[in-house]
Amino acid sequence: MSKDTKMRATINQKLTEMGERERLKELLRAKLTECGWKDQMKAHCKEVIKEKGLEHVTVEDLVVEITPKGRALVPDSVKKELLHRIRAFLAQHAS
Amino acid sequence: MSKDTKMRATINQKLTEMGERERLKELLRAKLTECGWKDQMKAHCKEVIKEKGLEHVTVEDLVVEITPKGRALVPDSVKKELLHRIRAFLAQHAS
Amino acid sequence: EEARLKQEHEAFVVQYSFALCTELIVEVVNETIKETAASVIQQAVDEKADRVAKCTEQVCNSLVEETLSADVALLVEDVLENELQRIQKYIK
Repeated sequence: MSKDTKMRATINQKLTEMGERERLKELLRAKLTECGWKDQMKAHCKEVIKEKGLEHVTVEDLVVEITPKGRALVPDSVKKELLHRIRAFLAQHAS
Repeated sequence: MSKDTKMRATINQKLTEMGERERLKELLRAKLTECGWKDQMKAHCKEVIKEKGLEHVTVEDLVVEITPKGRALVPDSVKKELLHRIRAFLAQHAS
Repeated sequence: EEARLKQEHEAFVVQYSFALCTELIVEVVNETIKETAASVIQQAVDEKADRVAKCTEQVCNSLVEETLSADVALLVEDVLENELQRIQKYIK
């Protein structure tokens, strides 16, 4: 196992064991709702359905279609805040 | 003060004043790098860190651990060259 | 007397040069080992800090990605169901 893989596994283990991983996901969800990401995604989804016709789209098609936009629309400030929280958590629980 | 002690003090003073002491040390440093001794020391330091873990090693620990090996690994050829340079200086200045 | 003095001087030179040689080697070896140990430790500390920073960022990205995949799927299912209900209502 490479040093990087080991390190990532250790970080993930710490986050998971102490429930921080779930808390971080919740924080991310809250931030995405707060910044309008969810509404934008819903609107985009409806556009695609309208464009292709409801009878021609599946859940999988839609997921593939809108995921890149979803990724791009996550504000940098949200990513930064998340990273900051992870760093603070690791610094607090450094062994 | 015995004759030898006096002479030693005089030569030591000359060595320092004429900058020969520093030059000899420089020569020795250069030779130790050139012959790979310094790289061996680096590698040995890394081994100790790997073995004990970075968080459990201080500079002092490493120094204590690798100094005996460091002294033993100075090549005879380097010692001989240094001795030769010292003798040449003495021949010129210790009459 | 001259020969004796010469012999004494030679003996002194031999002894002194050996002593100086040993002294210089001990000095340089000690200094170099201390410098090397400090620099190797510093390098290891820096490398570890870089690795922690890089891996933390990767973990953060994977966490975002994981949350997005789950949420996008839920969101799509939700929108599709709403659209279907809307059409069914319209047909009725």
